[in-house]
Amino acid sequence: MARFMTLADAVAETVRDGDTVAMEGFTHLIPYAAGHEVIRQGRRDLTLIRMTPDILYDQMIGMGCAAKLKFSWGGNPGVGSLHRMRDAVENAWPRPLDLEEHSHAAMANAYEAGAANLPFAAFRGYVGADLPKVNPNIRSVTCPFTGEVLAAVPAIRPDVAIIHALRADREGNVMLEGIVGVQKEAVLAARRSIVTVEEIVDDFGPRNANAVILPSWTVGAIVAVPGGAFPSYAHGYYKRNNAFYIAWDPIARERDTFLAWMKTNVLEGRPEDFAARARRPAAA
Amino acid sequence: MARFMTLADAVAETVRDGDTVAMEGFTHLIPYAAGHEVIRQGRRDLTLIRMTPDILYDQMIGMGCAAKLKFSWGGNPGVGSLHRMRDAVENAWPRPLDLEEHSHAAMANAYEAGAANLPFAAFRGYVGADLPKVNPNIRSVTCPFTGEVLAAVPAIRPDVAIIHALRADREGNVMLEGIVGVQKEAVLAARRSIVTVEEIVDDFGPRNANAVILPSWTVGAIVAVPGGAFPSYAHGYYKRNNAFYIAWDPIARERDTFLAWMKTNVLEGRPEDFAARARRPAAA
Amino acid sequence: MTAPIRDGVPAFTPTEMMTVAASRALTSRDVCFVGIGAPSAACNLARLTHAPGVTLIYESGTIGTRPDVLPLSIGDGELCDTALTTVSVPEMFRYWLQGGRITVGFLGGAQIDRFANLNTTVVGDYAKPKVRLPGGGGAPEIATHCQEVFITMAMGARAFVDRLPFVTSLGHGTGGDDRRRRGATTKGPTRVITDLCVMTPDPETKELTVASIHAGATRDVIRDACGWPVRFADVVEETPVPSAEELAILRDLHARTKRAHGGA
Amino acid sequence: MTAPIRDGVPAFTPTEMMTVAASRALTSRDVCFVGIGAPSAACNLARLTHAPGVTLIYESGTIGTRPDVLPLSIGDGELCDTALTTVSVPEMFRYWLQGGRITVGFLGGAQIDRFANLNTTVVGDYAKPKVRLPGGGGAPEIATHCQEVFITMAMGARAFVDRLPFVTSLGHGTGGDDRRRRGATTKGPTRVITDLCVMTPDPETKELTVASIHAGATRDVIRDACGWPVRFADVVEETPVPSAEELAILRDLHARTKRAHGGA
Repeated sequence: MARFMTLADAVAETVRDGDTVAMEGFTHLIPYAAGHEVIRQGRRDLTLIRMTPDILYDQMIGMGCAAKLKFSWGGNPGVGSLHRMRDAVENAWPRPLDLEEHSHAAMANAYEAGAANLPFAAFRGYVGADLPKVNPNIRSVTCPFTGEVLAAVPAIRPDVAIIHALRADREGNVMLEGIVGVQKEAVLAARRSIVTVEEIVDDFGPRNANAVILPSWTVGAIVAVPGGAFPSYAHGYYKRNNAFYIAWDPIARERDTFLAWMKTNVLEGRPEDFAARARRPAAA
Repeated sequence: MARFMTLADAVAETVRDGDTVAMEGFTHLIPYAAGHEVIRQGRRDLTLIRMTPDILYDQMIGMGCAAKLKFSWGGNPGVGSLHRMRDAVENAWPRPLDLEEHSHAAMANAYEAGAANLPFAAFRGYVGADLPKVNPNIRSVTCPFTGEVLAAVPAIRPDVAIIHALRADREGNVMLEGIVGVQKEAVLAARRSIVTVEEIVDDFGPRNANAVILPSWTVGAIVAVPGGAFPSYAHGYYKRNNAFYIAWDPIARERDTFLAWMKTNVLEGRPEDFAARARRPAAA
Repeated sequence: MTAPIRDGVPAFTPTEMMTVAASRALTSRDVCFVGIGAPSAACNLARLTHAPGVTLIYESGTIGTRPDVLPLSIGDGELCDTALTTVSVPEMFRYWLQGGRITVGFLGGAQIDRFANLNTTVVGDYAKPKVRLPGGGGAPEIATHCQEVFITMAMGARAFVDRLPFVTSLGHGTGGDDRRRRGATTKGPTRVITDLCVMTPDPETKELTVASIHAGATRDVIRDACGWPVRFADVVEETPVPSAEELAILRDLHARTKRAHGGA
Repeated sequence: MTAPIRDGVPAFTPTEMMTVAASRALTSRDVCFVGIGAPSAACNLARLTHAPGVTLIYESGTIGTRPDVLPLSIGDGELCDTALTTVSVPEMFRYWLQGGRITVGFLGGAQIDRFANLNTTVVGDYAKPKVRLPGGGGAPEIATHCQEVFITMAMGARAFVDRLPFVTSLGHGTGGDDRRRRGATTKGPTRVITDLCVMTPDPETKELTVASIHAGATRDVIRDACGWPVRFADVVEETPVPSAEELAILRDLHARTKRAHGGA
């Protein structure tokens, strides 16, 4: 059941050391503010799950929050590598990082299965690919009608899902729109959840009959964090700051520039800082 | 690829004797006008698929179009039995009717699997129920990770899907809204399709980013039939005519009253009649 | 509040008593999957009286719906127009029902046995039925995925039967721990609300047992309306009669509904 | 229309030639699943020139998108704002990609072998990689579900390799009918468009063979940029140079994109 909280309280109550945590967002609505709070609170040994780990997970991995990453594409989209993720995988810095690697199709199906309370997802996948050779969590099932053999992966059922949405109403119902990714599935599949939103409104008002809404009884903590998806974006609120994604590459390339940036912008930062960041023009 | 046609041409080109035909609509947007055209054209030996066969399928069964029915709930909602369906099952009139019976969960999952090009759907279902004893198309699969045994049903891949939607644009894209049921899945799962719509518009105009839309390259024939869902309803156009559903019960109870009604209202009717029917107040 | 009395007889019908008793089983915290017919009236009465926060879900995909009139079917436009949101039917059965998010499934049925198994499929042999009923619809999975199940149906010896010809949806199976042995992890039917009484399963045997009797009904009337030798709890309560407010709201609801459906 | 000539040299870069050649592979009838980077520029150039009816789909869920500027990622808001509709990512991979509705998958990659298998996962050993690449993302299933696959990437001996350390997505496997024997029912890669030439698989062996050479490139330059002893078709064409219109539209697109992204 939804409760309105501060971000600090929500993370303190919801995320524990060693948890499996899915912070989703497919380019759109990435929960940066919430992720920074997890970093500030010093969580350790997390298993991070995300289809497209990008800068936020680069930051969390570089700060030593994660013991394992379950993912399907880990890069800075359109820019290049995640240098902190690479440093962890290639050099075990600041600590070793186990990988459980899938394809997007597998991860999307696994979230869907988690939301549907199924133990596994069956799909047509991985034909001729090498990932099944290195990932024991890719198996197969046989169709009991046709005899066809399909790929199978375990359902994703995280301890915690964290997402950023557009709006919540006073009852704690949450609305998403635009590129909705797997966020609804992540929340429905998780035991606990935190949803940050751009704003809390009295009423959603007139809307499409089939709007993507998570009812209040399906979410945990709700926190209003305007701009909380920066440098990602929020449909109808602010655009993706592509310049930041490009600027991240040199920052993350070296350990010392990374740590200095994190100290100033995250460790000494506050959720309230995000509103101003998101308001800046994309080129700033 | 969508083509704009007359209803007579669309049915003549798309529906063949012996086809497996899914005419979907979960109370909302039931394709009555198209179904009546199938009756007028005298199609035979059809395997009809539908989660909730209601009056339309009662009419098709009573007119002898169907050899088999695959379904999960066959009644006149809130009113009672489908007398023509019962007469076919209990007395083989006007011809015997084979049944393949499932639960809603099984049918919904089977459509979803069909749209996803999977051979079967796995779900948690039929626990302690007798249907698996009488339906050999209910089998099981074992989770390759947990060993749990789940129910399995074959995917639904009809020869033809027929639905009624709200609007099409000039490019042949189709929009639905409200209770969308399994219509999108039915069209995506089918080899061929007919979509009747309330109106054809120049442009959908501003809309929810996640509106339920079938792109033109996923549909077959498109036919404008205003009122084509009567006595079912079209969200934003006209309401369900509950009085008609209640009135159907005595019409369908006896073979002669049924046949007389069908002669006047269907065999001698035209798609153009639906607009006036839907405009009548619900109590008329 | 007590019920209005007319000539010494409570001024309500057995069906009204059944609907009110069923509505009282719900709370504002419940997320309820609503079957059509008697369950729908009871669930909406609860929402309009003591349980304004109850979340009503219909299998057509409507979530958090607040209809002003009762739907004739589970997919009337009224349900969608007043819902928080409406999802596709596959999503409804996958994420919401199978997802384990529903606290109460509210079912009716054509026939029930002493272990609250339900039949809505056939009377007679499945292949050669005497009466072909509509079938299970959502019931087989509602019966096993919801945290608990309430059943409401009018009593009668053809409905409350010694042996079901067909088990459409699982109640307590053959009793005892049979339900769990078959793989169901939820509670199953926890009460059966009829027009004569309320029954609850015996904690051990799971056989339905009369827990309270409605005003105007008697043990003999209940025995005659039941196809098996019905048991009564050690202490049988009298069902609290409908309040004037409950009756007024229920009657308003039915009157609005009748006007809206324009028939019957 | 011919290309602008400056000092006797065609006034376009090899990357522009690659993008234009790739764009020409698409038609207005195609439904194209667009990978990010080089494929995205080529697909949008096609849409803005000879294939206005092409349907572009990005794995973020955007269907029929018509971006005015190129996205930096596969989920930029521009893609959603200009799309016919946007679906969830599970639906994208289930109904649309696995559903078999895509005619062309347009991929790039870090490494490719002579049978058009792609690697975007690791250089070196998987457990102890020399270089950890981003991974497969949508590619493993794009490679097998789309009716055919176009690949576009710049040539170089570290990219066009004799042996892949890791097969992220299947091309023609070990050649011949290996792809079909592994269970893929679609055509797989039917052309590879580079900055020097266009390669197509040999009908029998499925080994990539140079079919046309871009203006300014030579057989020797191509040999030096390829990690295997590259074969040339019996008749090798000269790739038609970009038209002035194609170049103008492509450069406008890149200029708009650069302004919009506000950096680099």
